[in-house]
Amino acid sequence: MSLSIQTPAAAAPATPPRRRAHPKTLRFLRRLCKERPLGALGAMICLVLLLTGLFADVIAPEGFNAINPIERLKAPSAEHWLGTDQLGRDVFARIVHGAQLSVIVAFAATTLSIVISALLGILSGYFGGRLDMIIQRLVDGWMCFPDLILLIVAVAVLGPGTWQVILILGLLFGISGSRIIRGAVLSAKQNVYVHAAQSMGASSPRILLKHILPNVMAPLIVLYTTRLAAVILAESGLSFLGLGIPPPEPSWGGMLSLDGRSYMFQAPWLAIAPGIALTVAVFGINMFGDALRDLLDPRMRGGGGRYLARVKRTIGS
Amino acid sequence: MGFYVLRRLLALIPTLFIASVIAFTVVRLVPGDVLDLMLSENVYSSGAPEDRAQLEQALGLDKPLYQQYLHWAGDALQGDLGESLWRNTPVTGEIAARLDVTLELGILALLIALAIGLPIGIFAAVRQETLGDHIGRTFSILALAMPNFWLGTLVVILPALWWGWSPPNELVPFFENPLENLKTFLLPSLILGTSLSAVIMRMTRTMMLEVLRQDYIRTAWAKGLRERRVVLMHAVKNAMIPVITLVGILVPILFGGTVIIEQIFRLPGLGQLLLEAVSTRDYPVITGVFLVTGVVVMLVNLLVDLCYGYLDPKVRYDR
Amino acid sequence: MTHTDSHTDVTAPLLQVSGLKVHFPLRPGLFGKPAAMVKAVDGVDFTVHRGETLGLVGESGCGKSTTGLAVLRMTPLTEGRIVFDGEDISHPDAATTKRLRRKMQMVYQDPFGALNPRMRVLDIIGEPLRVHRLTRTRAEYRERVMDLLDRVGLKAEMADRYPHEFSGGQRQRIGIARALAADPSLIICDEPVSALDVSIQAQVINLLEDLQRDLGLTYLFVAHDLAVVRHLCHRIVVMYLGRVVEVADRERLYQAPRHPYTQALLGAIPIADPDPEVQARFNPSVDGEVPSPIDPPPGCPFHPRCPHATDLCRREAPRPIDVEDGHSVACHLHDPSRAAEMNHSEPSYQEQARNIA
Amino acid sequence: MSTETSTATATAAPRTEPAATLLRVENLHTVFEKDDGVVHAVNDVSFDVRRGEVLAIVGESGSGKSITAMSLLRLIPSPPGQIIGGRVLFDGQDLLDLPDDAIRQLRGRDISMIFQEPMTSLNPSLRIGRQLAEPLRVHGSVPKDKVRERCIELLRQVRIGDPEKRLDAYPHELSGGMRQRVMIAMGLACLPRLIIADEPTTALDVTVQAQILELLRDITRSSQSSMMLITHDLGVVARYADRINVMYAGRIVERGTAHDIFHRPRHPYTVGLMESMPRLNDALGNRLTPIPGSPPDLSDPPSGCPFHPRCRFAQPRCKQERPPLERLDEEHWKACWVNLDDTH
Amino acid sequence: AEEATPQLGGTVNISTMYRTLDATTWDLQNWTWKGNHDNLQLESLLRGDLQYGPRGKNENSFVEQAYIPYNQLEGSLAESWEVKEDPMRVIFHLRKGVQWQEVPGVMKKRELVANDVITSFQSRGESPRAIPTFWDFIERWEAPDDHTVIAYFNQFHGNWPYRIAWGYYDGISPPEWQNLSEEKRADWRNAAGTGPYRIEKIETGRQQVYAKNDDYWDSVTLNGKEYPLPLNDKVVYHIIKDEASAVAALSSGRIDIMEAIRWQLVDQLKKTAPELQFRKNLSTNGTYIALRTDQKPFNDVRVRRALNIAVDQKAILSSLLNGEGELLNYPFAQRWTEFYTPLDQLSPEARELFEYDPEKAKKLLAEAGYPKGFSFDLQVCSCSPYHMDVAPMLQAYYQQVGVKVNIKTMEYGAFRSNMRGKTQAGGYLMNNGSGNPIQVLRKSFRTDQTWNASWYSNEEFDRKIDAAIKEPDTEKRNAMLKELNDFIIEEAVPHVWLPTEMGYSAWWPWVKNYYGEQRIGAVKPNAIYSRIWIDQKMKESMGKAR
Ligand SMILES: Nc1ncnc2c1ncn2[C@@H]1O[C@H](COP(=O)(O)OP(=O)(O)OP(=O)(O)O)[C@@H](O)[C@H]1O
Ligand SMILES: Nc1ncnc2c1ncn2[C@@H]1O[C@H](COP(=O)(O)OP(=O)(O)OP(=O)(O)O)[C@@H](O)[C@H]1O
Ligand SMILES: [Mg+2]
Ligand SMILES: [Mg+2]
Repeated sequence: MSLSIQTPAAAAPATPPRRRAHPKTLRFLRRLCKERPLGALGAMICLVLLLTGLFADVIAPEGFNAINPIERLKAPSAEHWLGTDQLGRDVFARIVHGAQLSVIVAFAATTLSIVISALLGILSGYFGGRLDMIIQRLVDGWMCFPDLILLIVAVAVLGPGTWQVILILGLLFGISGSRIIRGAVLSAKQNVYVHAAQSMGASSPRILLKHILPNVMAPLIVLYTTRLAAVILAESGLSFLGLGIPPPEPSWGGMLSLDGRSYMFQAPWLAIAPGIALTVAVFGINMFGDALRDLLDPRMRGGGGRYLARVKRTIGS
Repeated sequence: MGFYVLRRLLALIPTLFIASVIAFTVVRLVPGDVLDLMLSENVYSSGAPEDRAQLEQALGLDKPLYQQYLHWAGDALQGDLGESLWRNTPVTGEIAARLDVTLELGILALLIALAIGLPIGIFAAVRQETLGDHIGRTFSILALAMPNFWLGTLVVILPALWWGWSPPNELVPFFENPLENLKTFLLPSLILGTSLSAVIMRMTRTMMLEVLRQDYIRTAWAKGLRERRVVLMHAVKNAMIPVITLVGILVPILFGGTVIIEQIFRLPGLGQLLLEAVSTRDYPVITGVFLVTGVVVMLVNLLVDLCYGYLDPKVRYDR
Repeated sequence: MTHTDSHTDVTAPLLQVSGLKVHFPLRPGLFGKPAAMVKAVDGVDFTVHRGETLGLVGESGCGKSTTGLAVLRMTPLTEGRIVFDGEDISHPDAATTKRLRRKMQMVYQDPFGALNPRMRVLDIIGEPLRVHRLTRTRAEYRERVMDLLDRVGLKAEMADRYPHEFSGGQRQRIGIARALAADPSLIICDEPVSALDVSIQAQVINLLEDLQRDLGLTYLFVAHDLAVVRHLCHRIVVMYLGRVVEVADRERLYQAPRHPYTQALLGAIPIADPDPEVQARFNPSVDGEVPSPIDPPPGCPFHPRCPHATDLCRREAPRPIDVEDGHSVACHLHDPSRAAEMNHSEPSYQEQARNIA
Repeated sequence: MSTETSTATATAAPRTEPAATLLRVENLHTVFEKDDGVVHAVNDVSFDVRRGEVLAIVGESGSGKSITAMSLLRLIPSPPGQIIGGRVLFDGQDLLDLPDDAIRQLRGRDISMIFQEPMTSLNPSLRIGRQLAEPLRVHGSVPKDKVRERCIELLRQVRIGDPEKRLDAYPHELSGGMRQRVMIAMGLACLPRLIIADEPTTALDVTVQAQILELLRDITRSSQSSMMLITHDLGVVARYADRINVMYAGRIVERGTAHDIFHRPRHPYTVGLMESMPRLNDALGNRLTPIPGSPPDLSDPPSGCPFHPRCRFAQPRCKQERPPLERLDEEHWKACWVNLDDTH
Repeated sequence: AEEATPQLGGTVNISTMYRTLDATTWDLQNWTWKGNHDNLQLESLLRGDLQYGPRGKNENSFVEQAYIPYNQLEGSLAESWEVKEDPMRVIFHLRKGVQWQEVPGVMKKRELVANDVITSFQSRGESPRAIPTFWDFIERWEAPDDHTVIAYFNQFHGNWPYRIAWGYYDGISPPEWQNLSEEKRADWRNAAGTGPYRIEKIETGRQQVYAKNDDYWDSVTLNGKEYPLPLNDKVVYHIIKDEASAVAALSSGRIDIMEAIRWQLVDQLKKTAPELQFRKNLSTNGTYIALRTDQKPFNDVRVRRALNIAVDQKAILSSLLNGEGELLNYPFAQRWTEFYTPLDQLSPEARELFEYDPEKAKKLLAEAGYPKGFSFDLQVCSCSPYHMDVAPMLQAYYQQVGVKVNIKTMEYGAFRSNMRGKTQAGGYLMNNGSGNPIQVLRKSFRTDQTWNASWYSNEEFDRKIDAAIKEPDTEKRNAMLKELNDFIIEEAVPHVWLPTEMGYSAWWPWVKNYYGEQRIGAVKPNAIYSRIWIDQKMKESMGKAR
């Protein structure tokens, strides 16, 4: 090679040293704890929820449907931490297994919705043109209708049931979420390196996979977490209207709105326990989602823009 | 501006068309045929096919779906949404009688949501990562996490248990006695508004953070403005644009919320009409409610777009 | 296929652009009819010879990048003809496009945006190899990339790093290496050094020069820094508001700019020497703002800012006139057939040219 | 970074002509806390601005020019930024010690700032007139009924045609050059004693840039105020600055009159800058002489002289010890262990 | 009799047993039963005599849906009636001086005449939505004079009083109304009748307001003094979808009477509002799983028996229902003392069905060829809390005998329209109103009836029920019906019988001259409501007047 430059790269120390002190995830966790303590709390809650869901059978081995009419409607005690319900089932066990169901429903429905969102969003945003026009008009038409109203009708079509609820919530949130993904794709498309890839003749699948998708990951993750919470809430709303997951499966929404309200006076714990579980879970997921958004969104980096500039002095005063 | 509105209205036509097709067909896909239901209401019927056919014809459900749609769409364009299958009353009238309740509930809830969400959101952004911020956000997310129906039930049942109080029987029209009317609507709209406020608060906070980071805010500080003025004069207006968009998005959610809140607070709104119509498979009513909510949502979004013009001078109407 | 024998003819220009127009619809209207058009490029002709660097200068927004993109066939033409290596590529079919994507490459202005932050340098530089399946084995691929890294003065061990670990100048080198990967004959450089500091800029300019010398590359070099252009380009096209106003080789353009706009540009370049007598040459002779390409003024696009503008200029757009061999100007001042209609006796360009020299 | 050495430079600060000094910055140190370390954006910087002069700060991108300027008015975004040391004496008052309200009153009235990006530095949703009037109103510099009049006058001063109409325009309706002129008008509104112009023309074309800078210089000259001109364009500096501070990696490495810097640069970095610049009067066909390497990472700056990894004159000592900013003659200062003569 | 002097006027706020439902229609030509409860302006020819209820002889609680013993009927629009043979006919002597309410735009006030009654029946029978065969036993109507109406039968029908004189479809509407267009008939503003109330305002989803009819013919004697009816000015039905809200409204005194309260809520209500008066009634429904007798595995009666035996009904009653219910209330209701066969009088085979014996159940299943059990779907309506609760219990019981139950919850519309639909599952957990002896046997067990959710079909049964209906002799007919009921329980076993729930109604003590009656036969509660007066002072003194 006959390059006559004095190998500027030889000035190695000047190039930013590679920081591999911590793996990315660990660094991220540290930031989460330091910068978003509430988000860390949310992450903890999510983790507990997830573990509870995974190990429900270990935590509450008697199962959610151990009917024992003699022990019915017992107030919380050492034996039944959260009391028993009208069929004598242990409320704690039902909450734990309810977590499992919530986790399944929430993750399945959200995953489905995200897949739909990503598919529609990417198709619409990346290819644009007439396809985009058509998809967007359809999404427009769809989005005119209040979610819950569509849900009511949709459940009426498919009938209540775990898979139906998953399918419906997934579809419903998927379509509206596609807007967000489309927006992200549109802005990712603006990246010069996408242009570069196009100009060197890269195929669309390659560009989508290598250049666009990674950019859409952050909004996808954020969408995912917020949708998780929304799905759990939506299921409880459906349960309230009698369209949720059928018994004896212990969905929190169902426990809260059916058993809880039926025996509101006789056994308030029937409503309080799932109510708190539901609220805490949704709260935690939301908090975590918020923190994720803040941390994943590059524009959010570096704190706020408060030009208050109170001088904090460590030296010189 | 007039031309712009007209153009936007014209642009709504395809959306409206798609929405109406969805509203019309989805509803009719619901299993649990209205005919079976009607026949089953009657303990004397024998379910003979002739009887069924006769009823089907009487209800006008025997034609192919597209013909039914065309017929319905033709009438709908003239403001006639058909008649309830059960009651034979005009759907338009049924909806008109209920719309005001839902609208009032929705508008109040939205106002409350804005009244709560905006200040807290602005505050939380300006004092990012302070105690106030944490409390504000915790509150808002808690409000979001609490199921509406649960809060509503507590609010209805506890005062009754403790003080023997419950929401009044009479629903006084607003223009007759605004105070009494507001008394009835206050609690439900407060509950609905609180959960919405969380969304607004978060959006406001995010947008404010974004705006506060903008160069022109730095300019404002550099001019020697007070914090109040920087925030209120320079930041808020710019942060409002996406928040307004959010309001457009919230309207459907609001409608969903009213379904539940109306039930708990005995408010005869569209949500109740819809629930009842769904459970009795009263297709024209379901379609009508669907369509009306859809149109309201579309109009609100149009309104939102028009608001941009005020907030964002870059949006010009005259081109 | 319109392959002519000319592609073997090394004296024939590599690229010929004639009558190029690129208009963008501004906000599509309700029924698909655009409400207005941005006339980003509105009639541009030039040729690029093999092995030379053609500079494309002009104010921001005058259509330089769009011209580059049109040549690269990344934006549809509204009108005009582009001939590359003897082949008309105005409306290429899929196969031609595929071939073009190898033969022409682009280097971008923004060294931070042009590299996918989530890909390793190895994969960034190797992407054209992958796309065009130019290497067969992994080892060969890696070797090729190492070669390229070496060629642009980066070290082999950097291949496994991510872009954020590099400085702006190094990133620009990565971008150049990527452009070289598919062995192109034309590289379109869209302001490759504008975002860099003078200290880094010089590194990249030297690199580009070296590469041209070693590999016989042809550059279409888009820039607005006239000092850089003068250093690097053999011939220069000056654009204003979507049109070419002057084309000349660099000696002539800097010695004796003919178009009032070129003169103004040269006069407004701040001179890095505080001496009063040097500063006296500084002569920003025009006032006013660049008009918008949505609503360009009638006649000569420069007339609202031109100190010599006449009624004719306001009325009629000038055609390019060859004032010397290889030096053409689109200005009524230099059109002998229009001299009568121009009531200015003496154009001041000579005087200014002297100042600058 | 070590701050002990800062005392040395502080004592070396010029004590001459105190009356002529409008602003004195001593050992300013501003950092940004990031998740992977602390960025010393401004590291122990001292300089002064005299009445009526144009002081330039040059240096490559990221060398801390803007942060220095913003630190003066305490406009550092916080978090993550923080001024952790130094004094900023304006008329003898330490701006860093002033209560919030006092510094607020100073901003825009005594010291005004014109920012880098004309496109984004104006509030897009407020009319020009409103924004222009704001400093006048908050500082009460002009009676209320005269505000509009003064705004028109200001716009006229920056040569915006049809100023009455423009007052009602929104920023997006103006071109970049006009916006920048509005920014300048805003900066001039209260007749400040110090104008800090932070790369006022980087986003503009040379033709427009020339218009604006000429204007700015004329105005400051006629109003006898001082200007801090921040840029990395040496051409601009050569034309407009009286004295120049050269910054590298958050520090001032050389200071002198324009003539000193351009004709007798004494710091290798300054020399490198001069050499790497293509000039219109270079002989054609010459190669440029770039500074090798790339700028340092401010969160992990090199030991000793921050420039030593790229310096062709570097000696072993440069690696270990950081050179203080030393006076060469009356106005010429440099921070380098190596003695370069005119011919280097 | 011990009541204080009635205070006339005032409003009665009621949450009826249909509190969640709006009137389905105001047009009785549509033949929906739900309209009736709401049509306080309508009356029929006969009605139950309240004196047999709790305010008098206390022989009838007057909560039944469609059953009034013949001897407890009294005249309403007809002052008296005679049943004559050869030809078989019923002669109604109409009351004189009964006035139609004036309805602007529809009719002027005028006296009710015999032809009005006839046209009312005829136009209803000609409606496109009429129920085929319902009035087939009537050959013709005749009006010899203005105050006599004769119904000629072509054949005796055991349920004739219900079908023409006091049932769901017998409200007499004026010809002026009948002649209106369908759309106008649907409008409540046009509703016309002779009843004690006229419709003042309908707000669907919220309330129905009925105002006093000043020209009403009936009166009541209290403390020896005669008062024209109604005693109150207004009756307001409150439509309350949410149970919690309804209970809140009751305990705050915004509602005076709540006709349907689940037993679960009663304890708390007694605590919150100790002054409330309660009345407990066995529900008028039977609860059961209809098993599809037309399909495997339930086409084998042994399987159906096994499924009965496998459930511990007594345990369900004592635990889930907290003892608030009764075993065996269907097909015949326990209240029909002259028809009902108590459990202990049934055959041992029948009694066995109510004894929990999982071993026996397994044996039976094995005999029927299902030693390893089987699985079936159980459709449940999400609208019933009891069913939603009992379903998991049933699932648990059946699991013990090796039968797997998949619970399929459905929303009301889907559930109802599924009954005898293509997708009806093997098990269909339902409530069914018992109606009256003839009706319940026919609708639930006769071949091809809509409400025959177990698809039971037995030619002999069909023949016998038809014969029973036509049997003019009351004694004989009753015996035949009783036999059919026992046959269904003992031998047919198309259902898994489940305990029937108790229900409560409650009212505040200021609601006077009210004894918790809910309906006089097929709804038509106007006779009950019009006799209520509100003790305003008492209400005030209790702090509930607003
Ligand atoms: N895709 C597009 N749609 C609409 N207008 C466009 C598009 N691309 C470019 N333009 C407009 O065309 C004009 C020319 O743009 P172009 O990018 O070619 O200018 P340029 O000379 O490269 O400017 P710069 O020096 O700022 O890069 C500009 O006014 C620009 O706004
Ligand atoms: N908000 C911030 N967070 C973290 N680091 C910052 C922030 N703002 C500035 N910096 C760092 O401070 C250093 C100095 O920045 P500054 O803006 O002063 O540079 P500059 O000399 O003005 O450069 P330019 O010529 O590009 O404007 C940079 O290295 C930058 O990375
Ligand atoms: Mg460009
Ligand atoms: Mg800067």
